[in-house]
Amino acid sequence: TLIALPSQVSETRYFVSGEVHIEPGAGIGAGVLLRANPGCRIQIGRGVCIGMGSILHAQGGTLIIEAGATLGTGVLVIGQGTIGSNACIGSETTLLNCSILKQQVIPPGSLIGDPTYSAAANTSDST
Amino acid sequence: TLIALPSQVSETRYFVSGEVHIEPGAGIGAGVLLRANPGCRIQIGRGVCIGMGSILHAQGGTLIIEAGATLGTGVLVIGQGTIGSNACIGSETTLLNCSILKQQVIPPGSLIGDPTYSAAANTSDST
Amino acid sequence: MPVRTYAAPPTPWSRELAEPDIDPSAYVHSFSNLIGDVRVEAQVLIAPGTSIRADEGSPFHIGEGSNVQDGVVIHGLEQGRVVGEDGKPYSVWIGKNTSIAHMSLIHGPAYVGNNCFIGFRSTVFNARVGDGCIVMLHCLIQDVEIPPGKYVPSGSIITTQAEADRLPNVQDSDAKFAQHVIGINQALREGYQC
Repeated sequence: TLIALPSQVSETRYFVSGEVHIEPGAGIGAGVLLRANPGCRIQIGRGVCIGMGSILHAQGGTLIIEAGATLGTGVLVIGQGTIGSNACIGSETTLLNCSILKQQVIPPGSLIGDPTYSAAANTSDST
Repeated sequence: TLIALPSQVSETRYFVSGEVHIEPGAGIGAGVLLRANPGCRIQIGRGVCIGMGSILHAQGGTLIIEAGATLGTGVLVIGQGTIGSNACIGSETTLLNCSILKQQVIPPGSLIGDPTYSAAANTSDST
Repeated sequence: MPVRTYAAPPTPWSRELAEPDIDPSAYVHSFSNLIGDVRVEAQVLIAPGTSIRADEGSPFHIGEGSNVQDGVVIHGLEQGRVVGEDGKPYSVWIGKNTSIAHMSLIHGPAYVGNNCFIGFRSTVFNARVGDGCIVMLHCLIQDVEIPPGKYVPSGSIITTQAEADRLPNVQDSDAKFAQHVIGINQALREGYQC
């Protein structure tokens, strides 16, 4: 027998602050924080999946997460930029004011978009 | 002001059949099907996030999704195996009787665990 | 008895749809969506999470002993028909003892013969797959006719007849994998019915 359950496990909560648009069918993990500064915006597309404990903080513009993108656990996205459709961002990654191409895969623990951080250390294993 | 929302937006439901254990804080997307054959089991860990339309079908053993793993939209996991904690599985990927390491990132649209499938075509971009 | 839902939104072409015609020995899971003129023969298994909608192209035929697994979508264009084994036009014809595996898409006009295996997440659209073919995983079969007994490796994109004609024949070892999946599902059907 098959049981239908509401897709709202009661303990699973995330938090939203400011102008945040979430399209239907997005899956937002427990403890996720979506925060848009005044005048900024966060746009979460269809079928996006955001792992638990991730933080998206729009600063200085719009953060767009396109349809089907998957963000692992504990991802930090700060500033403005676009994560392309079906991209896959490994857990514990930090994205700072940057964009990620469609279908792109970012290894776990990456630091991307920090101008002070060595690109060599970062991109060597980033696809 | 911060608003707390239950994970997984709107009208959504997912479906469970057979022996399926889901730990608190997991977010299961709309239309997800979690199905364990008789004698098999599915174990979903804490804070796991599973994108909409994904299908997990345990056959011949146990499927374990460890804590914090994130599965994108439309992922198919079939057979037995373990998806390690904080792994990130890109959308529309198929995993067949295989295990995924902790923290590992699998590109969207991958096919993994098919013994007849060319490893070269597959793994070149799968780490 | 399984419950069938008719959840498609009313559209100009769906108001007077025929009811599915399901053999009493077939097993149609309650969490599947069958609408329109779908003919389901004896001993067929329709798994949960399937969507079989004969609301544009129709009719569909699913032959004796075949199974349609979780998350499969069967649909058809309004235009275009294939000729079934009975000589009549169909939007989608699926023969006997054929297995349509998880998440595949059979989009009419489409013909899939007897004793075929269509692997996980593969697509058959505007095509004809002959008897005894094995289409592995993540394939696209479009605008071609695949002769009987051919093997389509995982990840293949077969969209020209020249490619279809070059396909190898099914070997015993190829059949093993497909058999394994089919075997599982026969056990499953027994599970469902208890």
